[in-house]
Amino acid sequence: MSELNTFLFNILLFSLFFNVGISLYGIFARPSLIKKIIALTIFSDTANVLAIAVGYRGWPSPSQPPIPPVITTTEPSIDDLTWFARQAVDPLPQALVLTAIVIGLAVTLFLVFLTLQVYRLYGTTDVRRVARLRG
Amino acid sequence: MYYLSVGVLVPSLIGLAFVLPLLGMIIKNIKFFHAYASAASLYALVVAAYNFSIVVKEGVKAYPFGGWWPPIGISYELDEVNSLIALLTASVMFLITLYSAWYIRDLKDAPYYYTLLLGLEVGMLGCIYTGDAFNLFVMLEVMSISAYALVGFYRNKPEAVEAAIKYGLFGAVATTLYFIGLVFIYASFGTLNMADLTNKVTLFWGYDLVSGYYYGQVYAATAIALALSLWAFTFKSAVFPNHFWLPDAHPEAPTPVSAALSGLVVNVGVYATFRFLYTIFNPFSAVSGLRDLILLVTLVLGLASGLIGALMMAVQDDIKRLLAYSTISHIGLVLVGLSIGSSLLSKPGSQAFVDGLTGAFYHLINHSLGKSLLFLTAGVIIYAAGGTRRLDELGGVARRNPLLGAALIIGVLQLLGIPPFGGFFSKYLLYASYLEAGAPYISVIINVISAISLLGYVRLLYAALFTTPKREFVRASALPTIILLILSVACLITGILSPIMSEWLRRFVEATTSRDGILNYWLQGYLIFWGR
Amino acid sequence: MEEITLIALTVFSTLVFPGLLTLWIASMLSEWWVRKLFARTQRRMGPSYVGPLGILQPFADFLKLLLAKTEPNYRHGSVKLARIFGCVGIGAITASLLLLPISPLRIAFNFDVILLIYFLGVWVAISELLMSTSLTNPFTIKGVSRFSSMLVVAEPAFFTATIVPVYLVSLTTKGEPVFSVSTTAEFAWSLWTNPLTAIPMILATIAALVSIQSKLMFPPFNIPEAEQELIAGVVTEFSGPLLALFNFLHDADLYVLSLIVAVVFLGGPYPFSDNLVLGALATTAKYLVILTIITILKSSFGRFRVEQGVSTIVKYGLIPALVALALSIIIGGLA
Amino acid sequence: MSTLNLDPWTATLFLSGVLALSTLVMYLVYITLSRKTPQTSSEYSEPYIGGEPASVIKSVDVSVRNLFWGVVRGAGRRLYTFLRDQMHNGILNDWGVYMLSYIGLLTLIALIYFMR
Repeated sequence: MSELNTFLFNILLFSLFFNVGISLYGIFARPSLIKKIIALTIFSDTANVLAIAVGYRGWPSPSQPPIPPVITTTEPSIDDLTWFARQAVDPLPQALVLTAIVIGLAVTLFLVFLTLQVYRLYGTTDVRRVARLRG
Repeated sequence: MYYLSVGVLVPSLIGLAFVLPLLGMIIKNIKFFHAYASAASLYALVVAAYNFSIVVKEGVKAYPFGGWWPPIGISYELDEVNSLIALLTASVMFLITLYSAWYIRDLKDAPYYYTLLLGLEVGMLGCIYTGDAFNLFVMLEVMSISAYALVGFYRNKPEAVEAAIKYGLFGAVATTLYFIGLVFIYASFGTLNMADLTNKVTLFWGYDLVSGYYYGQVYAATAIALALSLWAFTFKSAVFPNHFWLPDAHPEAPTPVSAALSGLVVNVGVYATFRFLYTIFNPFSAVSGLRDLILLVTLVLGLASGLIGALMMAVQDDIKRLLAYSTISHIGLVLVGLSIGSSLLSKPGSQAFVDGLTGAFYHLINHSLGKSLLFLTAGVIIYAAGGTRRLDELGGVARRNPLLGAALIIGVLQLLGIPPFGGFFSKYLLYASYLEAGAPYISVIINVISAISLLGYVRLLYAALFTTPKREFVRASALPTIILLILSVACLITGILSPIMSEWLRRFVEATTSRDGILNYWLQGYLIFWGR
Repeated sequence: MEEITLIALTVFSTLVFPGLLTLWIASMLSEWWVRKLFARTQRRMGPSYVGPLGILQPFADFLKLLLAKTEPNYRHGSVKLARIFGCVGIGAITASLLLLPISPLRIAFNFDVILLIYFLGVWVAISELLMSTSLTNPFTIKGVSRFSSMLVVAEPAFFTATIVPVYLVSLTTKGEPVFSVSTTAEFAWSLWTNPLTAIPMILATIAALVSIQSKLMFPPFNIPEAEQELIAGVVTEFSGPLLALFNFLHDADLYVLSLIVAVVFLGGPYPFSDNLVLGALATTAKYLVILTIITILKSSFGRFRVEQGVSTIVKYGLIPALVALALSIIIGGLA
Repeated sequence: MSTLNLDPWTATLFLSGVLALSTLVMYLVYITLSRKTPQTSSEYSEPYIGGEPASVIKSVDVSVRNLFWGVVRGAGRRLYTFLRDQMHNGILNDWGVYMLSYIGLLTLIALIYFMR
C-alpha cells in the first residue's frame, strides 16, 4: 500500500514536471500565437496543480491519509487541533491557486484579445511573420 | 506601533483607479479625469513621502493587513531602501501623470488610460512595499497587466499590438515561473512572509513547523526557487538575455508611459532581486554558496546587457527605441553594482560591498530621473517635429526651443555620467567598488560600456539638436516644459547634493544589508507582532 | 582667514598656474615644438618668422585668428553653442590640471583617477564633438562620426593604461590616498626600477601613447572615410575666433595628456623630487621627450581608413593595456 | 603647495566649480577679444563643401544612418550583423532560445548546488 501510494505520488510529480517541459516547449518553439497561448494555459494550470499537490502534506504516508481542511467538531480541544493540523490538507496553497487562476484568466483574456488584433492587422498569427519590430 | 499609512496606500489607490471606468460612464468632461488622476497620484506621493519620513525617523515599519499577524496574514514592510524607491516611484509617477494631461489632452479613452496608469503605479508601489512573497507575485501581475495594456494602448497600430503580445506572452511565462518558485518556497519553508523566510533561511530554524516530510529538501527547493524567481525578476528588469521585449515595448507605448516603463518599472525587478539576494537569501544565510554563484551570473549578465544595450544604441533610427536600448544598458550597470555582494568579490560590510550597493541604488535613482526626463523630452520633440519618431526627420527641433535643448543635453549628460551630474557619482561608486574589490577588469568594462554608449547619445544629440529644420516648428504648451524643467533640476540636484545623498544611501544600504539590519527586518516584520 | 587663502589659491590655480594663463602659454609652446619637429622630419623649416626660431608663431597665429578675423554668421548651425562648448572644454582641462601634483592647490582623494578620466577624457571629448556638431556641415558630421568611432576604443584604452600604474602603486606601496593621481606620480619611479613591474609599465605607456595619438586625431588616426580624402573633419567649419578657440582646446588637450604621461607614468620630478627647480626641469625634460615621441609617431605614419584605425587602436592600445592590467593583477597576486 | 583633502563628492563638486569658473573666464575673454559679425547682418557664410558652391548638396545634414560607418559596417561588421540580424531579429521564437538557455543555466546551477 505504501509503495503504491509513493509510486502514484511520484508519477503525479513527474507528470507535472513533464508537463512544465512540454508547455515551455510549446510557448517557446511553436510558431502560432494561439498555440503559444494554449501552452501558456497548460503551463499555468500545471503550476496550479503543483501548488495544490504541495498542500497534501505527508500524503505518501499510508497510515495518515489527508483529510479536508474542515474542523468537524464544534468546540475543538487542543488535541483535536493538533491532530487536525497534522492531518488536514493545507488550505493556503488552494487560496494561492485561486488568486493565481483569477490573474491567469485576466492575462489569458488579454493575450487572446491581442492575438485577435494581431490577426486582424497582420493577417497571420505566425510569429515568424509578425516581426515588424526588429534591430 | 504600526502606521496605517504603510498599509493604506496601495489598497486605496487601487480603489481610486478602479472607480475611474465607472466615472467615465457618467462624466464626459476629459478635464475632470486629468485632475482626478493627478490628484490621485499626488495623494500617492504625499503618503509615500510620509512613509519615507517615518521610516527614516523610526526605522523599519510593518503593517499587517486585517490584523492578521505575520506569517499568517499578508504584511507590508518598509525599510529604508524600499521606502526610498517607493518615494522615487511616486514622485516621478506624479510628474508623468501631470505630463499625461498634456499628452493625451483630447483622447476619448482618457478614463481607461488613467485606470491603467494608476494601476501601473499601484502595482509598482505594491511590489516595493510588500513584505510577502506571494503578494509580490500578485502585485507583479497587477503591474504587468497594466503595462501590457498600456503598451498595446493604440490597439489599431500593428507595431503596438505586436510589441504588447511579445511582452505579454513572455511576461506571463515569467510570472508563472515565479509562482512555481513560490510553490517550492512554500513547500520547503511553509511560509511566504519575507521576514519569516529571512529568519528560516538564515538560521535554518523552525522550517519543519508547518511543512516538512516529502518536500523537506530545503537546499534543492531553495536553489530551484531562487533560480526561477531570478529569471522572472531579470525579465521584469530587462537584463540580457531577457531584454528582447523592452526595445519593442517601451517605444510603442504612449510617451509618458514609456517614461514610466523605462524609468520606473524596470526598477521593480532590480529591487526584487535585491530583496531576494540581500535580505531573504542574505550573505549570512545557509545558502550563501548558491548566492555567490548566482551573483556571478548576474554580474556577467549585467555586463553583457550593458554592452549590448550600448552597442545597439549606435544603430537605432527611432528616438524612443534608442532610449529604450539605453535603459537596457543602464539596468545592466545597476545589476553590476548589485553583484558586488558575492563573497568572491567582497565581504559583507566591507568598503567595496557598501560602495557597490550604494552605487547601484544611486545609479538606479539617477537613471530613473535621467531616463524619464529624456523620454518626456522626446515626447515634446516628437510633438514639435510633427509626430515623427525617426531621427532623420526630427530636424533639430530642440535647438529652436532652448529649454527643450537644455533638457535634452542635461538628460544625456546625466546618463553619460559626467560631473557634476548625478550620473557621474554613481558611476564613480561603481568604478571605485570594483577597483577596491580587486577586480579592475570590471571597471574597465564599465568604462567600455560608457564609451560605446557615447555613440548612441551623439546620434540622439545630433538628430534632435543640430540637423536643419524640415517643417514648421510647433510650440508645446507650458505644462510639459515646466515638468521637463523640474526633472532637469532634479538631475542637477542628485549631483550637487551628492555629499548628502551618498551619505544617506550609504547609511540606508548599511542599515539594510548588515547582519543587524537583516535581524531587524525579521524582528520588525515578524516577531514584534507575536510579542504584543 | 583660511577661507580667504583657500579662495585666493583656488583663483590663482584656476587662472594663473597651472590654470588658464599657463595652460595657454604651455599649449602654444607645445604646438610650436610639435610643428617645428614635424617640419624638420619632413625637411621643412617650420615656423621661423616670429620670435627666435619662430617660437612665438603659434601665439601670433592665435591672436591673429582671435583678434583680426570675424566669427562666421552661419545659417545652419549655432555659433553660440560652439562658443560655449569650446570654453567648457578648456574649463574641463583646467579643472583636471588641479588633480596633478604640479598644482599649488592639489585635490587628492581615493580613486581620483576616475575623476581625471571623466574631466580630461569625457568632458573634453564631448565638448569637441558638440562644438563641431554645432556648425552643421556634411564634412563636420563625418568628422564627428569618425572621431567618436575612434573614441569608443581610445577612451577605454587610455583608461586601462592609466589604471595600470595607479593599481600597481596601490599594490606595492602604502601611499595615501589610494588609487590617486598624485600618489601614483610620487611612486611611479619605483615601478620602473623593479623589472617585474617594468614590463606592464612599458606596455601601459605604449598603450597610453597610442590612445593619446588617436584622441588628438593625429596621423595615423585622422582618417579619411570616403573614396576621396575628406577635407578637415571636425574643424571644417571653424574660422576666425572659433578656429582659434578650437586650436587652443586641441593644443591644451595635447599638453595635458602628454603631461599626464610624463607625470603619472614617468614619475614627474624624479630623481629631483626634493628640489623644486631641478624637479621642474626634470618634469619638463620628460614632457618634451613624450611630446617628441608623439610628434615622431605623427610624422612617420600615413593615414588609415576608419575601420583600420579602430582595429589599430585595439591592437596597439587596448590589448597592450589589458595585458598590462592582467600582468599587474598577477603581480598583485604575488605580492 | 597645499593639498586639499576632501571627500570624493565635495572634491568633484569643487572641481566642477573650477570648471565653471574657468569656463566663465574663458568665455568672457573670448567675447571681449573676438570680432563678431553683427547679428543683424543678413549675410550668411555658406557651408564649405570642398570649394564647391553649397548647391551641389541636397542638404547639409548627413543621415543618422550614415553615422559611425566605420564601426557599424567596418571594424564591427560581424558583431553588428550578429546583433542586429540574428539576435534582435524580432522573431519571438528565436529570442526564446536565448531566454530558455538562460533559465537552463540557472536550473543547472541549482542542480549543481543540490548535487554537491
